[in-house]
Amino acid sequence: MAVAVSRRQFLKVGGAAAGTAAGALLGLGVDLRPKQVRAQQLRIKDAQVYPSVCPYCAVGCGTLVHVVNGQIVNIEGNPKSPINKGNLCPKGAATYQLHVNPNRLTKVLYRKPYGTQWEVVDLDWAMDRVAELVKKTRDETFVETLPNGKRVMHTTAIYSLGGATIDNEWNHIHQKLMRGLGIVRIENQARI
Amino acid sequence: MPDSFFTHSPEWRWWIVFYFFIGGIAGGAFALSALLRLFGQPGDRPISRLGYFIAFPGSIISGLLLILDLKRPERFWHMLIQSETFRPAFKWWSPISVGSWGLLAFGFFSFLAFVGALAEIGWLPRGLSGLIQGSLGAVVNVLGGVSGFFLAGYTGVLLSTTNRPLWSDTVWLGLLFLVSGFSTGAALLLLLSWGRNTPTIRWLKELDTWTLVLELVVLVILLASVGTAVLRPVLFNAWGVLLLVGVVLVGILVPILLHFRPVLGRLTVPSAAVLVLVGGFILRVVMLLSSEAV
Amino acid sequence: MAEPMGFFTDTSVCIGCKACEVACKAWNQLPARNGGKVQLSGISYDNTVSLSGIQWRHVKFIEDFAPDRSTGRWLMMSDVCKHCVQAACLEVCPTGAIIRTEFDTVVIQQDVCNGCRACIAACPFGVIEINPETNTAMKCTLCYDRLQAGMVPACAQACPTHSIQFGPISELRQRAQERLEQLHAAGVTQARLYGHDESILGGLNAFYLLLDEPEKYGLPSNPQLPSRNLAPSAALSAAGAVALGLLGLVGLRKQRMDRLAAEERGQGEGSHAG
Amino acid sequence: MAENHPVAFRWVAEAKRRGAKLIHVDPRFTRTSAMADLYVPLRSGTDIAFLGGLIRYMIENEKYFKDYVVNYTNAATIIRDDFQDTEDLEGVFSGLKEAPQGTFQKYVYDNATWQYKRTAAWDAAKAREEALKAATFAEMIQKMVPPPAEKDPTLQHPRTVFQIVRRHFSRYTPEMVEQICGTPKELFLRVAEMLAENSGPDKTTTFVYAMGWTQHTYGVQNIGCAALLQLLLGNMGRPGGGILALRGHATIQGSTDVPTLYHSIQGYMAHPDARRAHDTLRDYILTETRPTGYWANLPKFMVSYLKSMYGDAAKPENDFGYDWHPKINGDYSFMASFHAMARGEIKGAFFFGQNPATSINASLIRRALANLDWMVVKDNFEIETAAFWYKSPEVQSGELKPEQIKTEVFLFPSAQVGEIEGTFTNTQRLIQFHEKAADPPGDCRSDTWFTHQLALRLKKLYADSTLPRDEGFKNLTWDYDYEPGKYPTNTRIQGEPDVMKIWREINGFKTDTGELLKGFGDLKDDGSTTCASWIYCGAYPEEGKFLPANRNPDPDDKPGTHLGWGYAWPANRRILYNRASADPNGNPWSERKKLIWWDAGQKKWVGYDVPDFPATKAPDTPAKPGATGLDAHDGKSPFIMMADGKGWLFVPVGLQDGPLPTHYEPMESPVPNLLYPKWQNNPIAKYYEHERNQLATVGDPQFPVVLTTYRLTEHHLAGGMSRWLPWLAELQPELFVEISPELAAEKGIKNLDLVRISSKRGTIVAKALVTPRLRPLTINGKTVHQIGMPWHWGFMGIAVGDVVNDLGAWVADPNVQIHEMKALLVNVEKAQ
Repeated sequence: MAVAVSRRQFLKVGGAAAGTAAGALLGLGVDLRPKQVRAQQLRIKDAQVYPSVCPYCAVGCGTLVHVVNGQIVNIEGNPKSPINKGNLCPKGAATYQLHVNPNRLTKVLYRKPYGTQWEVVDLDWAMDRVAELVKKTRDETFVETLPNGKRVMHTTAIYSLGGATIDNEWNHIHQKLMRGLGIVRIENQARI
Repeated sequence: MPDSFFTHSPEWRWWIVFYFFIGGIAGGAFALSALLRLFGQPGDRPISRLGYFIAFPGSIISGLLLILDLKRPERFWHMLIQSETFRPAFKWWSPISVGSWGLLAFGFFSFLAFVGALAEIGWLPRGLSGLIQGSLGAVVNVLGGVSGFFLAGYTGVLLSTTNRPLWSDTVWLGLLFLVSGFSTGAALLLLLSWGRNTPTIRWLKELDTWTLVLELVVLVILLASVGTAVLRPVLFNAWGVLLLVGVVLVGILVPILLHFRPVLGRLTVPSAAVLVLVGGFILRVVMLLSSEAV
Repeated sequence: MAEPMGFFTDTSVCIGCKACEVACKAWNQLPARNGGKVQLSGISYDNTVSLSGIQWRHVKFIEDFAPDRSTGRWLMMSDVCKHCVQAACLEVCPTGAIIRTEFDTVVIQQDVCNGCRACIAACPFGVIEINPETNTAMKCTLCYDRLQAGMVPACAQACPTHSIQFGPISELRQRAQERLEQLHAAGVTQARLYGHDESILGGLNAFYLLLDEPEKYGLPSNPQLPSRNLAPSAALSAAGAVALGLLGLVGLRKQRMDRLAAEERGQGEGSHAG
Repeated sequence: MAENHPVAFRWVAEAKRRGAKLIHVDPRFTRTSAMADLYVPLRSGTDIAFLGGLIRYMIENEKYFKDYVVNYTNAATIIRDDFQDTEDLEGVFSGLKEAPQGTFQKYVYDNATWQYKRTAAWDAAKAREEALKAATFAEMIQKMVPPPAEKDPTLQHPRTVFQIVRRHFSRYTPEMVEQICGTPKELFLRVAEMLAENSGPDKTTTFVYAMGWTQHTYGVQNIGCAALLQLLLGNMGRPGGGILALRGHATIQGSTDVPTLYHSIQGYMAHPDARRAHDTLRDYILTETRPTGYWANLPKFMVSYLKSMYGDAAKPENDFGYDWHPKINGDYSFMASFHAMARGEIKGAFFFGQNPATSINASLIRRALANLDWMVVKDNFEIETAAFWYKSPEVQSGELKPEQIKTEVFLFPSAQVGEIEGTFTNTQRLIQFHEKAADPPGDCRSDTWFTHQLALRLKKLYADSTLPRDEGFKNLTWDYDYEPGKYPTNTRIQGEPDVMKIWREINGFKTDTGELLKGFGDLKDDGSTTCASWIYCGAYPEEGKFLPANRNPDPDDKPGTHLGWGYAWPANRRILYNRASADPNGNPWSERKKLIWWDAGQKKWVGYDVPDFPATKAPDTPAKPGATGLDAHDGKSPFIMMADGKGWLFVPVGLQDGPLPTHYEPMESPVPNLLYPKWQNNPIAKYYEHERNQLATVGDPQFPVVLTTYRLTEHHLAGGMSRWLPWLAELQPELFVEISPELAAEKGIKNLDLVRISSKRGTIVAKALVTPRLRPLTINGKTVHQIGMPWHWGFMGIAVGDVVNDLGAWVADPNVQIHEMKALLVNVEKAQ
């Protein structure tokens, strides 16, 4: 408060000291009216807050996701996190647009063999179809033993790629499903 | 680098160029009419009426141009009335604020004068001619004349009261625009009274010539006051050429020459008037857009 | 009235990550230029190019290398509205849209601004521009809404290296002085503060530690208020108006003299007809 | 670091404010360089020469941390007499032999001669035979314990590791460093001096690296070389020390721990492999278990893992289902798999949040995709991989036609982090839980939902099979559905699995009572425990207590290890091998650098971190001769995972390409190998032969410029999470190539000109960014130009540009099959 007063005093002194007519005018030209206070609506005032983690690099910055009426309205750094203390990089700061983005897909797209365009298909149908294809390819290419007699119980004709951006829980059940089926070409970003 | 080069352009472009030009003419024309009314002869009246007929539409067009230039034209009234409290908004140290009131005032007086002029020629009840005659007329003319001068000149002051290149690097722009407004106002009056040769016309011609001389002097002082550090990036280019050819040569020197050497016969006066108007327009163009281009 | 608050931007630790730019846009829901589809500027790593109505934080990149690379610096600076104590924009705003808040910051009220752009021309730092979505003048609000809720502005919260520091001005000035002394002691003699005291526009509530001349960072060395020109400019115009009036009067007087002279000569031809 | 991990750099900035010195070694002057006290340029791909020079400097000038080196490393250990170093064989180690078929290599090493010299004769093959007869796994391991290694604590014996290291690096003089790396000698020496000054009892130095070190055909050796240097300087296991990997994906660590990688199963156990002695569970255990050190517990980890796979069907009598578990039989890594796909050997593929259509030698990858019968892409946006069949450059140029591509393509929209609950493991091994904030829109689903639903469908499809080969899958436990009545009610999404049930399986529990395990110490090898991932065991020690969701940071003042924030594997230890933070007697090396220490009163290790050491094992505990596990180590052996408890300067097992790092040139190099002219490249580097995968020759005049690739702060990887975001797209909107003013002048290129960059594999176009931040280097008297390109772009999204990885080659490090995008040869010319 003391500072505020002294700053305004400075202006008065500055105005008077200028001396010349122009200087006096200049001093008066500065708005000396009392500062205005205007209530601002904080858009996350009534939001629910969910602690989260930034999905980009492996630093693991803590974030806070603000939700109003079931919609994500803001994502920012979590000041409590000892990793980032509320800081984010530009990617982390843009996480909101990863969620709320007109370019985002919301339907399953399907392209027939030799097709020339995407079709929107039903999620359940697509899941059933993928399961069928996995079974078909696995059954056609499964190897129990190698010519040298070694038991391998695998297929190398199906390839699964990805995982470094996806939850540990997924990595676990996915590699389990793949290995359970004998699918051994399992890879993710760690190698590239 | 001069300090004015770290700023952003307000993008005051063609709407504003036309506003400054037309406002200048309207203000100048009214001021001339007021002079004729207050200090002239009854014989000066037709020309002064012409001035009123120019001034009022000019003020309307000016207002429209100004509103059109706003990014939120529907909020033009925020210039005059505080939108939160509905009290008048007036900041004497803000040229736009003062200018808005000035334009409003000018519009008001030029409207009165316009009505008075219509009454004088019989299009409206004769009684209304009192608006430009007698003591009421004197009041209208004094206040309207002052606001006309204001309208012609504040536009330059407005530009100087910024931090933009060229504009804020001189304090002579207001004067320049004022003089130019006066000369273009006179030129338009001359143009519209083409073919007549009355003492009023001769007075106008004379006045316009000296105003042009004054304009040239002010322009030179202005450029000198700006300094080469600013002039180099702003005017040492096509804009500068346009200023020299369009304003100094075409808009000032040739009309002055024509005044002393009426080589075009009957066409001399209107030609000179047209050139002055063209020069006045180019002056606004160069002064606004050369800075905008930085 | 709360204590004056502001930013101290220490460019010596700015890593040019642009987190401030995005955090600002995210919080204030500002759009990307042309939906993000823009061209490479070719100005180092700066592709947002300048502050604007939709760019309230802008990181500048200055590559400063000797041709033989014997010396080389890559200067970075996160620019923002200076929230001047003597604010040019506030001064010229005709509608009262621009206000000074209880935090001594300068805010444009979006429901008042009518887009006249006087503030744009007035700002000595090129901070303000029209936001093409709202058609009103916009700039940093120093997160007025967050301040009122006791939160840190979005950019300062995001900044990973404490280049952008937020706090009470008095405290920031002290911190800046200490940092300056630390840098001077470490031999960084070029380091200087900008806007930390009253010498620039009564003090900038967003002030800087720079590692070179202000001009190198695109900052005016001696920014001033536009009103410095108001009085002289208005006075000259008024004088001009008087002069023109007198010129007219002289003409009229001459005319009258001429007419009287003519009448004296007894030549009554009316020249006033029409 | 400031470029790609700005928030991690926060702590570097903090350290700098407290007086720390920052050195940045990089071919390019980056945003990190801008913050550094010393920027050191070098030619891309010459890091081992540089680090080797530092190692030589530390040894020759006696700047190494003697107490640490003698006690905590294998410096004193004596190596077998028949070991031959690169100094003896002009660039290779003993054991080099022709590679067998199908390894994509010319040579491989046999590491027999790299072993420790034992104090008594030992026949491993015979021991194995004996072990196979043992009744229990513990007995088996017992029989595999070798006699102790010979040592010379004075380090004088010429075959001690220390003397071998000294001799190995004797060629790496500052002059040699200057000639190979192009780094001025004075600058190099300043780095050496600063490192030496900032290491020791009172100070530590840390090394931070990312892909600049890993993406080379000797990537692992780059890291190994830094480890060697750090061990010499005594900077491992101590606060402020270590080697920090800046990893690029939110849970790239987790997806390596819980591995969606072909070569390993949970917790860094080798994948059962038909090429190795893994025929039965006992074979596997004998082959993979290190009898001394903590890895002696591998049988417990493995059996508990098999129990997590096959549940009650996994019994001692069926080797816990080991025979159902698939085995690998080759290199199935990223490049090898696309090589197979290019040959038409792969029919179906899944791509989860990964975008191979912009990856290494991307044109070849996109052509390979057209060989698939079907592919599933799961992503947030329509990424290049999903759109390859109509939008790729090959389709644009008419080489591929959609009507001729048979691939059936599915593009499933994904839920994003705020729309799912789950955990990520960050680069510090810290597992953190993120909550679900809102439902995803439309048909967007979590990947967990996808895999769970796919598994349920497959289970149904195979339910009636009686084929023996389907038996394993039928026995695969799959119990992730919420218990009745427990499904969340505030969501419209149905069919999500219960994340906590997944964690039950990962953490493990007692098979009889179902009680959650408190830590990996509870694991058994008799089938009484089940645990998918031994290293994650203890993260969920009891119902209602899920440690990755812990959010209790330390107060501002101390101690700063934040043990209450998230959960770091193993056992919530924040610094690995932290026993080394105390001296051999258990006291902190210095007050400044204390972390854990021996409290003689309490008779246990105490401090700020969870000790990475048996909690009550005193420093003066002697090693038990012939014992297995940690009993084989004395109380002064911090490196508990290593067989001898020591940090390995010399690496007898685990590395394919030599026990010590050696400088070789990248597969594409403008200059010959000055160090060992006979061996230009890593002799056992991988090369995946294909007509579209040709390499430039050494000093190829057609491709004279070195290209290094990198990432920018403003984008993420191939752009799948950034190029579609307007806020990020506008920050770096277009592909560019960074060119020095010198090269630009030579080629007549101006800033923003379009430039054509071509390698032996492909040609792309980019805008020129002419910048003094790049500089030509003088390499052995020859001027070598380096250019840099960020590789984020592709042909989809808001910010589009050519795919830089089109220029890349399928060559790989032999240990981990990482590629070499950091040093390629290209040509640069103006495009118009």
